[in-house]
Formats: sequence, structure tokens, C-alpha cells
Amino acid sequence: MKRTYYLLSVMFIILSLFTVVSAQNNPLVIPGEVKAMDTPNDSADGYTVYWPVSPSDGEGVYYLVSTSSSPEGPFTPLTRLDSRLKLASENKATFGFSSKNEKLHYIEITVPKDEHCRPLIWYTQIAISRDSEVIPLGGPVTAKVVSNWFKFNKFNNLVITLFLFLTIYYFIQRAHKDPNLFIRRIPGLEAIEEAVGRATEMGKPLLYITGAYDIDAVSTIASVNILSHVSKKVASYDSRIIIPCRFAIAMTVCQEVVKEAYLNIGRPDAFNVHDIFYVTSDQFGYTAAVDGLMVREKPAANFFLGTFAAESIILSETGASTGAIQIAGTDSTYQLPFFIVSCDYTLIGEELYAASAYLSREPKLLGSLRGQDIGKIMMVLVILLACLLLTLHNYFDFEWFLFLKNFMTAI
Amino acid sequence: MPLQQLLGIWIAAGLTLAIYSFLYKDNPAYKFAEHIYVGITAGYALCTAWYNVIEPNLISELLKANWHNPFTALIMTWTVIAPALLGILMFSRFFSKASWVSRIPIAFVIGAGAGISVPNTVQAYLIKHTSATFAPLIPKEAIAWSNIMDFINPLIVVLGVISVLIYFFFSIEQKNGLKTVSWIGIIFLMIFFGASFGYTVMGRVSLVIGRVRFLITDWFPLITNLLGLGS
Amino acid sequence: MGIIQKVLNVDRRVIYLIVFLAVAIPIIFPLNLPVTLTEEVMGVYNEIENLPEGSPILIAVDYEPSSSPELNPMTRAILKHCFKKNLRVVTTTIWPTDGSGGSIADKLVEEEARIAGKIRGKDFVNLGFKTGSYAVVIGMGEDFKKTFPKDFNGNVLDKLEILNGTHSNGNSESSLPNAAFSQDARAKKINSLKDFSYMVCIHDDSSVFTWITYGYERYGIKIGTGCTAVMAPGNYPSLQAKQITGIIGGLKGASEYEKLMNYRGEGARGMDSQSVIHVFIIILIFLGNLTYFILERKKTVRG
Amino acid sequence: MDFFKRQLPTLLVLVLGLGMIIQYYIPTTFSQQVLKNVNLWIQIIAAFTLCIGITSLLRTHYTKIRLQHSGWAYSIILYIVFIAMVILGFYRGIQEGTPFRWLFDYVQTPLSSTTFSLTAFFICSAAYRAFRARTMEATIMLIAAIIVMIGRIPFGDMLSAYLPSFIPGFNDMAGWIFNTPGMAARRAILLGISLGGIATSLRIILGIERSYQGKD
Repeated sequence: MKRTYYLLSVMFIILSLFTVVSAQNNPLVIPGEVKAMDTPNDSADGYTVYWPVSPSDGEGVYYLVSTSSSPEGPFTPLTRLDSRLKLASENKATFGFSSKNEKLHYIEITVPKDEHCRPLIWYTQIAISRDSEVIPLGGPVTAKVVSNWFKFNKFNNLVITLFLFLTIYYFIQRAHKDPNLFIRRIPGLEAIEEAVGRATEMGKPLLYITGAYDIDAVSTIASVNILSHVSKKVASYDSRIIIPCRFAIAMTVCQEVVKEAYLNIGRPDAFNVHDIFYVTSDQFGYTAAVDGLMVREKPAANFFLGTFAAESIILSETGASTGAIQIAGTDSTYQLPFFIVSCDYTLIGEELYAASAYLSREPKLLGSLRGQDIGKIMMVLVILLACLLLTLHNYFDFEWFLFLKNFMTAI
Repeated sequence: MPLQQLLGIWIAAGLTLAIYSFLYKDNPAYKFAEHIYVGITAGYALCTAWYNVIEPNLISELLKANWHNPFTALIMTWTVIAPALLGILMFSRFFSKASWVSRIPIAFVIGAGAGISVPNTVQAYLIKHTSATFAPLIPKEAIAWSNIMDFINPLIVVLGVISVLIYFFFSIEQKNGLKTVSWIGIIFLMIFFGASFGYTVMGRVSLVIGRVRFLITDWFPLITNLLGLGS
Repeated sequence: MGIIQKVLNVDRRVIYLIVFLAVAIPIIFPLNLPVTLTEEVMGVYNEIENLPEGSPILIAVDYEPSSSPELNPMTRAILKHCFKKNLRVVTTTIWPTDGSGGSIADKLVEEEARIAGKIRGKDFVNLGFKTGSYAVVIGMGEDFKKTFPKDFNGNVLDKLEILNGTHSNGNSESSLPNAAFSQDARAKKINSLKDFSYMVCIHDDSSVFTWITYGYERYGIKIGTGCTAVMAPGNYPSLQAKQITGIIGGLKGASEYEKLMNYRGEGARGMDSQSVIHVFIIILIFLGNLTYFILERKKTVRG
Repeated sequence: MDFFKRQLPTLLVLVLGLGMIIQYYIPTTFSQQVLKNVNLWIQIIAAFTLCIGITSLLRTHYTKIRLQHSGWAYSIILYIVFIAMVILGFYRGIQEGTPFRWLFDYVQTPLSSTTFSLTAFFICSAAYRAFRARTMEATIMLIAAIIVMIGRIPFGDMLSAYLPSFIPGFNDMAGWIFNTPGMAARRAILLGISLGGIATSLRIILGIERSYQGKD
């Protein structure tokens, strides 16, 4: 990193000195050939024009870009590029990681379309200029614009997604054969039984909140999965669970889940659909209503599981003031400190997603936890290996020492 | 001041105080404000769902189509008719016998949500944050004392990320060396929680400042005017 | 024992009352505490400061009315800066799920423009709010005017000077070949997110990640962020990963920006209340721990 | 029948889940169109479902009024406000300058700002009640919180000016705690969450986790 800065600044100083000296006497140096290629990873939007840097590049030197529908012109000006900027090395999605890209300029040209949405043939002319001096760089260029079928810049994403999917799937399958997996204790989840028991003893209801997002968020689905276990306990203890909802789809899903729990226990008559109700989608309107509910119903236990925003501390402190046992779990990192301070148990981040596997003890789900752990081990190894390679790269200037860093770079 | 604004400020001030009264204890004023709040936001949600979603995306699309030729009109508008049908399937919730039908639109929402989230999560979190952690373990050349933290900080980050990740291991018993590493992870977590808590205070106090400023600069002058104390 | 016990079990309502007074008193009697500048805020300021005159800048006012006491001061300061630099200011709102629908942005930009003497449609435009979060960002990246055919007040966007740029005609081109290009920033048409020189996302929720994932990752728009103090730590990883250029965090950030713009506004004044409350909480924590330890010690002595 | 009740939803989840994952890697116009439409569809389904939610809300309060449960008068207020909002919204629109906006500006906005501001009061009481140095971990959290709180106010800046800055980079302690150890922990939490989210998504897509479906 340091070295690149150093190199760049030296380059910059040399270049600017060069231009200061050359500004008066030396003519503009025309760099090599201008080329064009279809812009990869897009849907027939346009093409990319690139050309080598010129020794004249520096302050006051610009590249003028003009476009036209015909190679003869007339060309209309599109934009003016500072010759010190727009190096191909900035656009890794198109040019990759080669160090040669620092010697290329580029510009992406968006091509207009005809009435059938087909791209027109479109010409681009590049010229180098300083003050009133303008020299075109060869003739106009064009490239065939095609719709690409794969985002090669997301190749690393695909590999990682596939790896995770296969690993997790493999461990799910393996769990069938060997169901006795070790899982470390998660205290927050063991407290669920205690909370339901206490509510039953006190003859008070439980309150369950699935978070700030509708059911299309994975955190809400994770929360609903935990609800399915909690409600089974509730049904078997003959306690009562209240679920105020912020989203209607989530409400219908919660109703299904709790109903199933009562069916499983064999007491469908005890299920009261009106305990699972919609309040309002407004963040604080909902919070105000749930606060009121807490101080009036005085639930014996509160569950806050899912994604939460600023309402976390309002809900959990009001809950604490009513003396309820509180179990929270969230993937919203900013809200974790508040839950930790004012709740009895807090599931941190990933524990929320692990909870349904932990509670159900179902081999398939436990297997997926194993898969997650392998994912984490891989991440640790990747980080360590990449750090090692970067260190080596400091001493031996092989480009392939950077392959892991390049592979893990989002472009 | 126009009457509606005058009235508005009085109502807003009253509701502000009603909500704050909850800090003392639950009381009729709070209950009043709470029920107004729920009612108004529910009405707001319904109206905005209509004006922002249904009207521009469904109704106007349907009206745009040329229904003299129903077949082509259907083909043109199927992308909005289909979700409307899925939405209508949700109404099967009102009939307990048929309520399972609502599983189809729910499955649509859940399936799409899960699918969209995977590659985006990999991109925005896994790839981004893993690669941002990479750092050389030994500096290339001797570094000046004043820049020493530039070198040490990334290493602290590496240690923190790895130890917290290890703390999250579920299926491996944490003993001996692993226990020490995960303890370091806990320390990092606690530092983060404390720092995050400390930083948040400021934002929350800003909100009280906003309300107090409203009461003092907008509402108090009205009271003094009313009492004839204003200049 | 009695006093300590009392302090330990102090009614939470006493704390609430002190909090309220601690906020109210400095608002009535300002303390004028000094403001120091941080790198994070400079990261946004410098980017805007270095833009050539006439550059298009996008300001995403992605917060709900409930966050406006914290975020309005910084939005004002940034708008003042943009107008002072004669930038072309485009405001939009993609986030509030149940919020203002673009009216916060409209009020602020209108007020600041009036002070700076700027004209709607020529120097600034408010696009208003559109639902769909990331779909809107993608839409803006693909075809700006199709996504927002009209602005907040119903003007057809295609006709507005601000988006089409002050394009010089052919005559000037022939006399001075460079002229058609030299006004580059001012002449630049806005057809896509790519055409903006910079954007500032002011947010109270995770909308910045939508802008980063779709605006920055796909269309390469440079982003600066302003956010509530609580969101600020969440933006640091993005800052470190160079996805964003700077962070203006809460009132503190706003007070710094106000200092850079040479005035003491709501941000700086709010910081007075902040200071009092922060000190109060620290005293509370000390007091709580002190009484707790005295009690613990007494217990062990007796035991 | 069982096919429609069980297999069809599971199949739909599988097809859509995998479809949307594949969509991410394809840049064609068609693929973009699919993403746009799916998002639109979710919005439209949610808008329809909102009616079910509102019905649920109104029914709850109707029952309260009918049975004259305690506080039933408040439910009448809820009804009045709700109906007023809907009628005004549909009759005069929701733009700036309408009565709908007026209600939003002078009723809903102060209510939400005030409720939001309650957080400050609760944070103070939580800090007093729960920030006790009981264990070493709790002490570290407490110290980090105090350092950051001092560091973020002008008072902290004054203080740090007097502190010797012999260790470079430590003139902004609060900033350092955030940017370095704090960020490391948050980054790791986020990495864990993404793994958990991906695993949960996979279990849902493959139909291994179906508790959200309920039973007949």
C-alpha cells in the first residue's frame, strides 16, 4: 500500500516536472493506439475505449472524448478527462488486476438504442489537448456491443456462495448418519424454558416480538423459527403468548406457527388467534402501543428476537421496569449493547440464526451449524493466509502473492 | 400566524407532553396519545400503500392497457395482474378452511427474500469485510515512531476479527488454547458494545434537544402571547 | 447505609427529570463550548470543496422526521456549502418507509436556496421520494429520468436546466475547440448516477448500504455519509474499505461542519446540551458503581 | 390437494430462491427486469396483506368497544382518527398542503419524534442501573463506554489537548476504540451474521426449515 503511494507520488512528481518543463517547448506526445471493446458484465449498455498513457500527461493536459453515429462525424463533445486520472487500474471489473493497467486510460461509452432497444453503432473519437492545441489520437473507434451472460466480476462471489452452499449441504447430509453433534451451550436459549415456566406459575402472559422487518428478511424468518419452539412450550404449559405484529404477512405466518404448536400438543381449542394481532407498521407507533401493552398486561417474560432499530432500548427498559424476564436476540449490531444492558439474556448476532437448530436438536439443522463453523474456519484461514502472502509480497515482488487479496476484492 | 399552524403547534405540544408523561407512569393522557398514534399511523400506512404502490403500479398500469383487445391487454399487464392475484390469495386468511391458500403468496415472498439476500450478503459482508481485514504482518521497512499505529492497528483488527469469529464457534468445544482465543474475542466484543453505547448517547440526546427546542421556541411564545405577557 | 441504599435505589423518574433539565437549561442559556475538527468530517468537506463549479451533486436525505433534530443541522450545513460552491444540487429520498415522502429535503433545500439566492430547476431540484429502495438506485443508475419523470413539485424533469446542463452551442466550438469541453462540469448532462461528481447520503437507517451496494458498487458514484450518531460506528468499516470518503456523525459532526462553514448553528448549540448530559451519565455510572461497591464491601465485612 | 397445501409452496420457495440467486450473476436486461418485477410483486402482495393487518387491528378494538373492556373509549378515539386519516387521504390526496399532511405534520410527526426521544431517558436509567463493574468483562465494557462518551464531547477534546501524545495515534482515544478494536468486533459479528443468514436461507430454500409454513 505504502509502496504504491510512494511510487504514485514519485510518478506524479516526475510527470508534473516533465509537463512544467515541456509545457513551453515540447509538442504533445501522442500515445499508442486507441482501442475499443465491449464493456464486460453489462447488458448491451455500451463499450469501453482504452489507450496507453502519454508521456505528456500532466496538469493542463486533457483527453477530449466525442461521439458520433457515423465515422465521418460530426462528432459531439461528450466529456473531457484529466490526463492524470481515469487509469484502467481503477476499473478492476473490466481490466483485472494486472499492474500494466496503470499505463492505460479508459472511458466507458454508453451507446444509444433504437426503438427495438438494440444498441446503435456508435463511434468515439479521442483527442489529446493542451491549451488551444488539440491532436486527435488516430481515427474514431467502435466496438460491437453485446449483452453479456455472466458477471465475471462476481465470479468470486459465485465461488464463495457455492462453497458455502455445498459445505452446509454436505454437513446437513452427514448429520443424518451421525446425529450426535456437540453444540456449545447458549445460555439465552436455555432460559426460554425457565421464562415460560415462570409465566405459567405467575399466571401471566408472554410477549414475543419478531423485529422490525417483514417476513422477507431472513432475520424475521429466524425469529419465527424460534417462535415455533417457544409456542410449543407455551402450548404444553398451558400458558398464553401475545404477539403484536408490525407487518401483516409476518402476522399471518406467526398465526400459522402458533396454531401448529397448539395442534401438535393436541389442544387446538386453546389457540386464540386474536392474541397475534397487527398493531401498525410505524416504528414508534408500534413501540408506543407495545409499551402500553407491557405496563398494562405486565407479561412475565418478553422475547425480542429479530432485527431491531432504535426502539430496542424503549422496549427493553419498559420491560425491565415491569419486572419481566427478558430474552433478546438480534443481528442489528448497534442495538446489541442496549439489549445486553437491559435484558437478562441476549443472543449475539449469529446465535439468533443458530437458535432454531439449537432448540430443535434436529440433526439436519445441527448439521447446518457445523457447516457454518466450517465457513468460519475457512474465513480465519483465508485471513491468515492472505496476511502471510501480503507479508511475503513486501519482500518478494511476485504478483501472484496478491492472488488471494485480489480474489477477495469486491469489484 | 395562520390558525391551522397555531392549532397544530398546540396539538403537537400537547401530544409531546402526553408521551413524556409516560415516563412518570401510565396514565390517561398517554393512553389517549398512544391510541391516536396507532390510529393515525394505520391510516397513513393504508393511504401510502395505495398512493405509492397500488395506484402507480397496478391501477394506472391496468388503465393504460387497451382493453378493447382483452387478450393482448392481458399479456401486456400480466406482470401486475399476477401479483394482484397473489395478493388476493392472502384474503383466504379470512376463511379458516381455505387459509392454507395464503401459503402460496407467503412462499413467494419468503423464497424471493431468501434468494435475493444470499449473493448480496456474500458481496456486501463476506467479501468486503474479509478483504478489508487483510494486512501485512511485518512491515516492509523500518517505520517511523509517529506512524507506528498505522502498522499496529490493522494487526489488532486481524486479531479481533479472528478471535471473535472463534468465539462464535458452535460445534467445537472451547477449551485450552481455543478458550483463551475466544476470551480475547469476548474482550473485543465488550469494547465494541461499550463504545457503541457511549457513541449512541449523543444521537439520542439530540432527539430530546429537538423536542425541547420545539417546546421552547415554538410553543412557549404562544403561551406568553396568550397570557398577554408577550411584547 | 441509609443514604447509600437510597442512592442505589433512586427512583428512575428522578433521573428522567435531571435528563430533561440538563437538556433544557443549555438551550436557554448557551455555553458556547469550543468545537474541534475530525478527519471523518473533513473527508466529506474536502470532497465538496474540491469539486469544480457547476458539478452535479446528489444529496440523499434518507431520514424520517423523527431524526430531523439530529440530522437537519448537518443537511443545512452541507447545502450551504454546495450553494456557496455553486454546485448543481439534486436532492432525493429513497428510504423513509413511513416518513415524510421527500418533504424534509424540500423544506431544507428551499430555505437554504432562498438564503443563497438560488433558483429551483436551475441550481437545485428536489426529486422527492420513491419506494423500492435499491430498485430506485438501480433505476437511477440505468435511466435517471425514467425513474424520476417528475420532480417533487410535479415539474417534468427532462425540461429542467439543471439536468441538461448549460450546453454551449456549436459556435463557440468552432472558435475555440477546447471551449465545448472546458465548461465540462457545468455542461455535463445528468442521465445516470454515474454523471454525479459526488453524493452525500444523510441517513438514520441502513440506506447508506443500499447506496454503497448499488450506487457505488454498480455505478461507481463517490459517496460521503452523514448520519445519526448511533449509525456512525456502523459506517467505519465502509470508510476503512474506502467505499465512502467520510462520515459526519450526529450533532458533533454537524457542529464541525458548521465551524468549517464559519457559523454556529443548531449543531454547535446542541453540543452544549450534549456535553452536559454526557458528563451527567458518567457521574451516574460512577455513582452507581461507588454505592454498589460500598454495599458489596459492607456485605463481605458482615459476612 | 396435499400437493397444493405442502409441495407447491415448498417448490415455489425452491424455484424462486435459486432463481433469484442465479439472477444476481446474469447482467442481461431480462435478468434486471426479473429482479425489478419480483420486488414490485413483493410490494404489491404486502400492500394487499396490509388490509388483513388493518382488519385485525380494527377487530381487536371493535371487540373492546363491544364488550366495553377497560379503556374502550380509547378504542373509539383510535377508530375516529383512523377513519379521518383514510377519508382525508382518499378524498383530498396526500400531497403537501392537504389536511392529510397537516395531520401528519402536527400529530404523527411530534408523536414519533417524542417517542423516539424517550430513548435518551431510558439510556440514562439503563446506564445507572446496569453498568456495574461486576465482572472483568463488564468493567471493560463500562470503561470503553466512558472513554467514548468523554471523547465525543468538546470537553474530551479539551482534555486530550493536555494529555501527552507520546504514543502516536492516541490523541483521539474514542476514535481509536471505534475504528480499531470496536470495528474488528463488529466486523466479525457481521461475518458471523452473514454465515448464519446464508445457512438459514439455504435451509429455507431447500425446504429443510419449514416451520414458517404451519400445518393444516
